[in-house]
Amino acid sequence: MKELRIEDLNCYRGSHLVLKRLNFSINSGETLLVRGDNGSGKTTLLRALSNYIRSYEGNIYFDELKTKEDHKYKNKFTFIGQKNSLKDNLSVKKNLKLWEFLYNRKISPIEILSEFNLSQLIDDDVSSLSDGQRKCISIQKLRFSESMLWFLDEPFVFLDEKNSKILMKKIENFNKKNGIVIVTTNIDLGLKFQKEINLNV
Amino acid sequence: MKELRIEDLNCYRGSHLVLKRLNFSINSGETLLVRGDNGSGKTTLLRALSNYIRSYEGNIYFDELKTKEDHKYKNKFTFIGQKNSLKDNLSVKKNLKLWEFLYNRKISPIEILSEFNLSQLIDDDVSSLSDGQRKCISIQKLRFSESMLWFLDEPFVFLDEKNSKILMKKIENFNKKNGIVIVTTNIDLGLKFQKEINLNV
Amino acid sequence: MYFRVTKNHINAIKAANPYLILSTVTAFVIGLYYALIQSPPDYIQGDSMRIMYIHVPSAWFALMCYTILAGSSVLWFITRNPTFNLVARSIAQIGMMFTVLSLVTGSIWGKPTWGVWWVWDARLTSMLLLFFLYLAYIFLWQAIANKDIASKISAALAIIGFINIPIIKFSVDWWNTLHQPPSISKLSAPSIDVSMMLPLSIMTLASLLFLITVFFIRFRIEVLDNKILRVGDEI
Amino acid sequence: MYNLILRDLYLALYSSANFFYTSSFFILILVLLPFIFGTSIDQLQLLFKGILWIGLSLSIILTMERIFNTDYEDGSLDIILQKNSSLEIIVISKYISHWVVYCLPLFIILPLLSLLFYLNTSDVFAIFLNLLLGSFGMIFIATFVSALTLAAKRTIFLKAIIMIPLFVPFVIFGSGDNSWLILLALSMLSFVVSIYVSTYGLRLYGES
Amino acid sequence: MYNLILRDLYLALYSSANFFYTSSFFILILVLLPFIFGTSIDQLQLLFKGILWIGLSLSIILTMERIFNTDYEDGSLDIILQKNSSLEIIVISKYISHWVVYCLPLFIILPLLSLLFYLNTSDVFAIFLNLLLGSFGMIFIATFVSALTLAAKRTIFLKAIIMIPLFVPFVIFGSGDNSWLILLALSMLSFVVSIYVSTYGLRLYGES
Ligand code: HEM
Ligand SMILES: Nc1ncnc2c1ncn2[C@@H]1O[C@H](COP(=O)(O)OP(=O)(O)OP(=O)(O)O)[C@@H](O)[C@H]1O
Ligand SMILES: Nc1ncnc2c1ncn2[C@@H]1O[C@H](COP(=O)(O)OP(=O)(O)OP(=O)(O)O)[C@@H](O)[C@H]1O
Ligand SMILES: [Mg+2]
Ligand SMILES: [Mg+2]
Repeated sequence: MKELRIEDLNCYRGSHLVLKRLNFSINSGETLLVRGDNGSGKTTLLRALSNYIRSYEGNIYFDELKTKEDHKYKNKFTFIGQKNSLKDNLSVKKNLKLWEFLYNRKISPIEILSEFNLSQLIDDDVSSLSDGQRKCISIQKLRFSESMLWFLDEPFVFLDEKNSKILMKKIENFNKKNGIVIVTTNIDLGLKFQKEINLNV
Repeated sequence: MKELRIEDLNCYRGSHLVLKRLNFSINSGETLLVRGDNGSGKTTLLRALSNYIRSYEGNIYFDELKTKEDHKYKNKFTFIGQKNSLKDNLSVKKNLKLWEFLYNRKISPIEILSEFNLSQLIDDDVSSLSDGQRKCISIQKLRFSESMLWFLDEPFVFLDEKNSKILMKKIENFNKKNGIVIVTTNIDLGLKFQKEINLNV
Repeated sequence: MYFRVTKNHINAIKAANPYLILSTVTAFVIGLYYALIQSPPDYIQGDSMRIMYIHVPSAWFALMCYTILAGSSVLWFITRNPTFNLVARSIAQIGMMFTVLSLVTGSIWGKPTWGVWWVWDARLTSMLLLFFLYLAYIFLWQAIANKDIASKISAALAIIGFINIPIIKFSVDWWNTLHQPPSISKLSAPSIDVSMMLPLSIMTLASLLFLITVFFIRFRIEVLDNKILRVGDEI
Repeated sequence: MYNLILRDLYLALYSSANFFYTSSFFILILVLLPFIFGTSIDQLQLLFKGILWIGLSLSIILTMERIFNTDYEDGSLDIILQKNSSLEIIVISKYISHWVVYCLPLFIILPLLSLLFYLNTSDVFAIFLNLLLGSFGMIFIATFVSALTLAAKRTIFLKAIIMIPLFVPFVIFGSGDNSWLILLALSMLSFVVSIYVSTYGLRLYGES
Repeated sequence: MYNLILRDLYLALYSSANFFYTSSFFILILVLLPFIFGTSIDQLQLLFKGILWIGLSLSIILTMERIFNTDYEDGSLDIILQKNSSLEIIVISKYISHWVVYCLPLFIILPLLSLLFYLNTSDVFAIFLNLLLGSFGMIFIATFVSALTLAAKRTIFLKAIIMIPLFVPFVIFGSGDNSWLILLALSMLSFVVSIYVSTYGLRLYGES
């Protein structure tokens, strides 16, 4: 049983205090839904959890270790944000090849694409994909790292109902394997997760 | 009473027939919701309506004129897509100034920003805004052109509940002034509009 | 705890401002009187050498400002006291101005003495590079939106750029160039006539006063812009 | 048209590409010369012209992405296409604004630079005229290549292959003497080609 | 580390024009030299070395956006930072891949070019050694400037202004004779500065 715990987190962006005395914790197998209006700091929170932002006050513990100090923490999470790490002028296949190098892990492109039924796009340029198709591929970065934490920043944006269901299924399966997921959203998706916090005051 | 009418529209993207014998029409004061899965051609449809894509088969009429041939059609519509026409490294104010030049029309920045309660961001760089804040500003391009047609490609994406309501209000007001709106979406937003089509087969 | 700028400091700076301006102007008037009217023309260079009284002080202060800039950047990295950062930023513009002044007066002087406006020798070129370093420092700070990061990064640049200063200072000794070797700033006996020494000293003092005046004005603006005063100390 | 030009100038002024940067770039390139080739005056005069041409071509190549690509990437190009009555006007205002931003600074500091490199007035005038005419032509070429590559993706190599050979005649004739007539002809030719090809590229872009 | 290097090479192979682009540009410039500067052999040999140095500096300046910026813009940099155990390793592999892509070609075509300019083997070797050591140092500098300016967007010229003064020592000693020891020292110095400053820049980037 592992726990991700945030204690009294204060986080500034520029001169502006975005996260204010935030406290919560989640356990293995749970999903936390972070709600909040535009600009309430959802993305900021996930980036702090992912160690990209390190100038926060307060503490973040995972498995009773401070994430800022734990050198192995890098391999324990995957962050999927709005930037989709795809090179527009390359084909989907070549982009997946680049990911293989980045993550140092080989996965067949077909296996990755078929999950969202995108296999026919394998030779297309990324620039010619629709927004939703790009988002689906971006989400598949999850396949490349074997982490216990998923930080998903508005992952349902651009996805249609079918693909949203596929993603929901992925999250549930991950939870069953004791994975911890944090999902942000700014609208009511009608989805039920184990825990929920709201960043609005 | 003006009418936007699509007759037997076929549209290819690459070698792939995306829109297939599409027919519909809308009248002044109405809003059409275009639904469809990822890659079903919603964006393609709006870009064809906006004359960016011109190689389609079939006809698009507005006010009984073929849009492809009507030189004045340019000034009759506004298209808001996913690209938000903002320069990341400039402040919001400077970006609005650029829009003034582009649209050849002066509107006070405060007036534009206050609609979505963003006035305090006026001097911030666009790169430091949150996704939702950027989207709100992008939507305000609607203020710059006095058109009778609004083509909105997934405008609710990234908006929180409050801002979605503001946008809905804008659409309703525009309808009341006889404006025609086409909105695309890939999920069920729970919103009610006068007309709806689905691009899935 | 480190030294903090307070409301009192700012008010003191503000109060001192008119006096500083007054003394700067006075010093310049006296200095220019000696430089242009009182002192004799040089027996080789004639009247053209009078430009020295502007050239030499501005060259010195151009180098000094960069030294302060780099020095306070180092101190800022060590102590994290934001005051040093503000000092660095306030001094940069003045330093750039002195650099431009010494380049311009130097090349005006070069025309009668060397016959050309510019020679590509080490000192002159490295002075030009100094100008670009100032420029880069100022632009870099403006180009980065997050001012916190902007300060750190431009401080790093200022420190790296400091390599240029010894190059400028010693270029005349290291390379055989056209430019005058030090004759005044040699610590032992200055090899220069007293009749020139006097106006030069006054002009140097005047330039220093000018530097201080502008520095305090800029410093005050930077402090107010950056809200580093403690709560309750706002003006 | 004025609006579009004003907008580009405003953009250039406030984003990275302003007058200062461009002129500093040229000065800096030239500053390297004496270090490399020594300070002999004859030598420097000889090099001056050639390096100006190399500098000009590079700065145009360096910045051609900005003619249409940045506007394309953030969607501003859609608005530009929609709000202007003809593609020719768009292309011409891009010529003007791009030239003003990236070439004009060179011409403003040219007198200063030629002082630094000991040139006399008549030489400077000849160089000035050649560079001026050449810069027009090179901007025309850069614009149409930029427009073409908007439409056809994955043409980076193509872009390289097209651009460089087309710049060569300008550099060769430009660094010769008394060649302003040839440069004028070349520029006019490239204007005709460019206006045609650029509008063609912009028309295709919508489809891509 | 190998992975990161391989990835950059793969990316360069399939997407980046600049490999082809810059090297062909400089071949062309060198080939054009006689046209630009006249044809006396002595003259040309003298110019050859200098132009190589200018070419090298410009091609590094021209391509430095690609060291970190493109990866930053599409979010790949996040992954790179996450998946590598230390920032030093990231920086070092960037040195290597960038050098292979943008400098190596110059050294491959160098023998051919020197044939064209009638240089003898020992001269070529001296030039080669100087250029090699200099190119290392210049890559180190470009990398740290690139890392420092990550937070500042679209600033090609700003970067040029920062970098060229730092390139000057390389160019001075590089175009002199028997100066490989100095160049070696300079490169080592810039390595130390660069590794420190680049990691600092990368660490700051997350905050911006
Ligand atoms: C653009 C051209 C010039 C530049 C950039 C320049 C730069 C400098 C610099 C940086 C210094 C300060 C050196 C130090 O403190 O050690 C200096 C001092 C001086 N310069 Fe120039 N200079 C230029 C032209 C000239 C000319 C044409 C002359 C007269 C022939 C001249 C005469 C002097 C003298 C006498 C000093 C004082 C040296 C001393 O005693 O320290 N300079 N110049
Ligand atoms: N780099 C930055 N510099 C300064 N302020 C920033 C920066 N990034 C974000 N902000 C500010 O911090 C606040 C929170 O931003 P964040 O992106 O975390 O919001 P969010 O909850 O993800 O919003 P959205 O629902 O719109 O995505 C916003 O007000 C934003 O303007
Ligand atoms: N430039 C292009 N070249 C070739 N094919 C394209 C191009 N643009 C889009 N397509 C293809 O056309 C189809 C429709 O794309 P479109 O962007 O219209 O979808 P959409 O309905 O807007 O989807 P989404 O909900 O994901 O935004 C997709 O399968 C896409 O791959
Ligand atoms: Mg967000
Ligand atoms: Mg779409």
